[in-house]
Amino acid sequence: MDAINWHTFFFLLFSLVACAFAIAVVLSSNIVRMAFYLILSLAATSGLFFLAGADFVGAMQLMIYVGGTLVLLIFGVMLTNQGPYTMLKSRGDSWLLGVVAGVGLLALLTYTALGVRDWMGPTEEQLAETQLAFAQPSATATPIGNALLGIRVDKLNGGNEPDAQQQVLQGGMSGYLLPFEIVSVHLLVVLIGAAHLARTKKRSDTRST
Amino acid sequence: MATQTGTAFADDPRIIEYDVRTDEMLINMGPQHPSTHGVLRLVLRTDGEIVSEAVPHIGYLHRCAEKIGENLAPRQFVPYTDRMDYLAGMNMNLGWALAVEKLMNLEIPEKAKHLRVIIAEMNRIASHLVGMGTYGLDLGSFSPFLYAFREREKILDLFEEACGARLTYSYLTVGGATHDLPATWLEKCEAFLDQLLPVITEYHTLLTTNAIFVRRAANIGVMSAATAIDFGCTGPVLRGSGVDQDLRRDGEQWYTEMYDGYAFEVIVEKDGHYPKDHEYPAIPKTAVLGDCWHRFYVRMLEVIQSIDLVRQAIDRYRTATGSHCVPVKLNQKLPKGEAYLETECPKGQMGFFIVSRGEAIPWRVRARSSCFSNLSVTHELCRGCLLADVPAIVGSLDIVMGEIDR
Amino acid sequence: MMQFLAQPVGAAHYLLVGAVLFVCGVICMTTKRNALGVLMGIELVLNGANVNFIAFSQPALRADRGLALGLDGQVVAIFVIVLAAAEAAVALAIVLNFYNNHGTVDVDEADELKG
Amino acid sequence: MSGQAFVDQLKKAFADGVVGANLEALDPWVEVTPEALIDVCRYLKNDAKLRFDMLNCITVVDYLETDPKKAAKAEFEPHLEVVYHLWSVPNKVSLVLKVKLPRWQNDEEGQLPELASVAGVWRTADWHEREVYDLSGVNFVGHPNLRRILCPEDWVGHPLRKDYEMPLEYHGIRGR
Amino acid sequence: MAEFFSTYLPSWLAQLVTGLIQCVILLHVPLVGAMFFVWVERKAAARIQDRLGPTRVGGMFGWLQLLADGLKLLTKEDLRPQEADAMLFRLAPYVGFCASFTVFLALPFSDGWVVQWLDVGVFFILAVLGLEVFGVILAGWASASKWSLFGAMREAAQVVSYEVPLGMCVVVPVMIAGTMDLVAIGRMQEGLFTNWFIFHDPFTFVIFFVYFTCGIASVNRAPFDLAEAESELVAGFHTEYSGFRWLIFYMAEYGSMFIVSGLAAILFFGGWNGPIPLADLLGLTDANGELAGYLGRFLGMLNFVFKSVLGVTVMIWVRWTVPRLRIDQVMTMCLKYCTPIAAVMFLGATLWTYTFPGGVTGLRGTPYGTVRGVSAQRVELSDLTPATEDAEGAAGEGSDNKPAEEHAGDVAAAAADGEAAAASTPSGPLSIATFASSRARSR
Repeated sequence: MDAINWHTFFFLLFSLVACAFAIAVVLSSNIVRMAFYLILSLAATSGLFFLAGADFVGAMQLMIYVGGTLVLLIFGVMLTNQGPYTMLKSRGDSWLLGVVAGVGLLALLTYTALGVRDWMGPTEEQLAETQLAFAQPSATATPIGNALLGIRVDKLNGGNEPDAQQQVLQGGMSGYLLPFEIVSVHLLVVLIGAAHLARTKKRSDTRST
Repeated sequence: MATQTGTAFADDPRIIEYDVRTDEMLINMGPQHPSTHGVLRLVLRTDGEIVSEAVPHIGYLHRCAEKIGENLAPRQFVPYTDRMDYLAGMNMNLGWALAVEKLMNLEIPEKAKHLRVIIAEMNRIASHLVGMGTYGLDLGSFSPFLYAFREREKILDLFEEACGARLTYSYLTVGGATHDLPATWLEKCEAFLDQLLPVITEYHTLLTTNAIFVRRAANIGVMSAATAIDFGCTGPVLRGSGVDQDLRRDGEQWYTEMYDGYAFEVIVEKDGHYPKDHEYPAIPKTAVLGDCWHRFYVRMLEVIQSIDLVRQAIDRYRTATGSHCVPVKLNQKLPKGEAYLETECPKGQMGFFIVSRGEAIPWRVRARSSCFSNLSVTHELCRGCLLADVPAIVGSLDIVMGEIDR
Repeated sequence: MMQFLAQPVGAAHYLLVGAVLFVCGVICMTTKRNALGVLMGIELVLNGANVNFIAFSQPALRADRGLALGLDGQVVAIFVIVLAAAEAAVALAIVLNFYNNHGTVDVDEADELKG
Repeated sequence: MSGQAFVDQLKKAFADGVVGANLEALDPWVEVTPEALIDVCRYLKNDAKLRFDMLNCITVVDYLETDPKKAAKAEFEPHLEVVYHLWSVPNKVSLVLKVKLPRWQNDEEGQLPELASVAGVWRTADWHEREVYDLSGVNFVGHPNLRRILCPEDWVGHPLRKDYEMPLEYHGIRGR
Repeated sequence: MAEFFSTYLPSWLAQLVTGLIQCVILLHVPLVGAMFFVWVERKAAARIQDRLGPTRVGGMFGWLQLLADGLKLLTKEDLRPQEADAMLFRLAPYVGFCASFTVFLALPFSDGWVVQWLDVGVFFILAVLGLEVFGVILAGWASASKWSLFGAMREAAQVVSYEVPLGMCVVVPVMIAGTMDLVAIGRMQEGLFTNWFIFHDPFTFVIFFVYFTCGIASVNRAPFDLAEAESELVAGFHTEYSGFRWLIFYMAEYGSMFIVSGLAAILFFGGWNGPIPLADLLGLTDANGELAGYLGRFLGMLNFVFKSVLGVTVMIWVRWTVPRLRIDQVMTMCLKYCTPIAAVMFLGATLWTYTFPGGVTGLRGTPYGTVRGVSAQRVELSDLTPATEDAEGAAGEGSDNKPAEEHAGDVAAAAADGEAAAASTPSGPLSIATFASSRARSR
């Protein structure tokens, strides 16, 4: 028996969970169960992130996506969860449209994904190196933090000479400082906007109907 | 009952805005709910956490005691009064005995009167301790409940020694009491009182002045004096709203003569202060007269007041003359007439009404329950409060279902 | 099966997972009548995209190491997550607002902008 | 104010409404007609001097001798007596109001006698009148929510009536 | 451990066996821990309430009471309401428990004794701990009981809100340490107790109490146990549960309590480091051989467990003392008090660290005995280069993908925060200390 490649094993595990529950989301018509399946699917996806060495993104996925966004979503489900809306059956024509578009898209994406030889994984020679790369704990938090603050540690790989570093720094390498700021402002705007949208008018206006 | 959805809610000026339209929910709180003090059932109409209407449904413990009273001699009816406010059986016994004595125009000996004061005030302490403990429980604090029961156990031990029963005493009966107090009982009682007084201070620390407790009880369920009177609220509930009334001082001669010469002040707020016999914690700034905190506080102060009264009564009892009772025959004919007498029980004013047509068995017996009136105000107080406030408000009314349903 | 378990996986395999998530999201968006169901579809789509970004960011997953996105992939994935959160908040606010005014979450009935 | 002066004052205000008074009884009482009840109650509550602002209790006494032997000797015609116990918090004075009602409206068995509700005067009367309706069977006209309160809603009969008989069974539970 | 097995088994099987053993051991932490805490809770509550508590089962102190409780719960009927959503109702307890259990993967019990050494340990723990809410929400919804639904809604609102201040509190020690790696954070507090982060500056001292408050709130203990407030909601989200499923909820709750306390111990109280470096004084270090190092770590684990249990005991103490808050007060507490205080403390701690990089007292950062101290040097640009091939190689040589193994630990940690590990390179002229963490560990 061949040795089990544990990375592959866990990849298979997580991807099966993620895909199976994503399909369950599509097939279920009970909104609360959909939310539950979505949680499992996204949690498994975060497992894939961890597997691929993106620890920080994986933890972020768990915290913000699963722990924040989905709680919000479930909150919405509970607030609007009136008897008839729990089970809204989809229509036949939209099913047809969705499946046709989906299958076409899937075929296209599969073809594209499998089309590039280099994407199929490391070559035999690279195997040991790959094992090593996955074996060591990945340090992702600090580089990402630095990148968001404008310092691209990974771009400094080129050389250790002070001149080269200085050149890179002075060469306008701002990392992701600007997008980071934009996202911050964006979040603030969204926060205010969402609060304003969900905030309701005086009782008398809506209740009188 | 308002059948149309949300009428009570929409009309309430206190609720001007709401965030998300959620449909109103009818929730059944009780009769098997942990914090409804027995088999009370509250039907809550809620919008999210906000309660728009709380309708009490009672009668799960109804035994038609009044009908029973029409078929029994007054002395036989005493055990049934025990089962009304079963936390203060002695006070129920006393109220009934006094009403019958009023009808029979029966004068009881000096010694029996002081004995009655001792026993009735001791039972008031016991009842208030339970009220305090369960109120802590309603607000989520478990330990004070057990402390309160620990002290109450000692009172029950004393009662057991005096009459043999721990809950349904039938001790104070028509004509006095069934037995005299046993030897050394008074000493034990005094020792208990000495031990209880400092403990009360600890309860004040645990509950009365606890920051969370104050937040939960102060300015919740505020009831004005006018509302309290309008709804017939009595006892600590009435005094908590600042109405100066205590039947031990203001009642009929038949009752107040028991307390003649006793030094006590009615526990009611005057000018932002309660009468100070001991060092009491100050009234928190957020507390408003008539809120849950004040009702609770009045009870706490009444415990201390009762300790004082028992001490005075013990002194008088020691020097009193006469017997502990005058004999009343079981089939003694009642004089023709009607008598209504209210007494100040721990929960409020308990009244007994007897109509006699000259036979040994009364023609009609009526028990006016204090908790019955006190509970009827729930609907008014719970409007617009939060769900968590409902137990706080109902708990502050300190109800006993046995008395309400009779 | 055992044969596959012994082999290392590559970016393509991750891309396949991403594709399945993406397609499920798309189908979800088209078929669901509940507005929140549509929202869930969007989340799935964004997640499918994220899987791709992460897959491309890891050099060890592909033969041509140097061409990996590296940190960029991860940072973009983070932005996607953050923006998805923002999008969900706004969408939810809109859904709740719609529910307030119309008492339904059925998107088929949400046609008030129709000319 | 002495008892007699009070009764005189009341008689002056409600000439025909006040039908009787007994100041010698243990609890002195005043009897009023069913028609005058609500006005008298309003007066008693709102009068600046009297201020009977608390209603303690409403009782119905059923005067009916069920034993035919005793009934022959009874000194009363069968009737209901509604007794209101009032209390004045400021004056610390009590008062008993009585109203006589027929046992059945128009002497038709099963027709509950009617009386004006005082729930509008004292709000505590709401529950007390419900209890009286439930147990003694008096129909309070103008009551906002006259339902049984202690007995189950589908209970038959009014237990505190002298001629009440416990039902043989209630939802399969043996009664007698 | 994997090396030990790999001498007898093929390497993949050795890894499987190792992983399974670790999982089984770890599973016992929440399970046995929950049983132990139930007993502690019963005993503590009894003492607080002037009672004796369990005294009979198992002889002294009723220590087997918990087993009796468990057996009783196992034999109970597993009830399910007619209207309940069967699948979600059955699954919900396990969702909560899984979240609670998963957190233990990243929680170091001693120096390097952690199942999965994560660079983002703190972040991971917070994230997964937040997932426990799903068990409660689903249980509440699936029970088809209005009380349960109320509990679920309260829990959802409360936990999501409290994640904000909790995260901000955690960020302070993380910021001081400059890493989210829990093992690294623990190592930085070696030496005397003055090196503990709670004594780092006044702001961390304050923030610990905020953290503990928020921690109690996020694991739903009194006075924040609104989701199961028995006097209001009967039993909240687990009203309809009985027997084993109910037990699972409780295990999850006690597991979370342990995690929150454990996190507090690592972030503020030095983790496995005692108030005085006893293990170092006794010579129980890796320098004196593998066994000595093992014993030293074992001492550290006892230290850590003691601190965590102490935290749990405080939670129990609080629960049996104070009344419960109302839902709006809980929210006020979070949004008006905890969050702003945490924000201000974060700012203060940042300024403090920037102003006094080496601490105020001379004690901070000075080695004590053989203690590997924390030096407060500024990070130079060259430090920011990723770990060199040497470091990677060293990390890879002796270890498989279980860096928790002791001997690999040191080097692996060096690789973990690689930018600091390669501090030997001469610094470049451009200092960007303000951007980077002001504290780096040099070993």
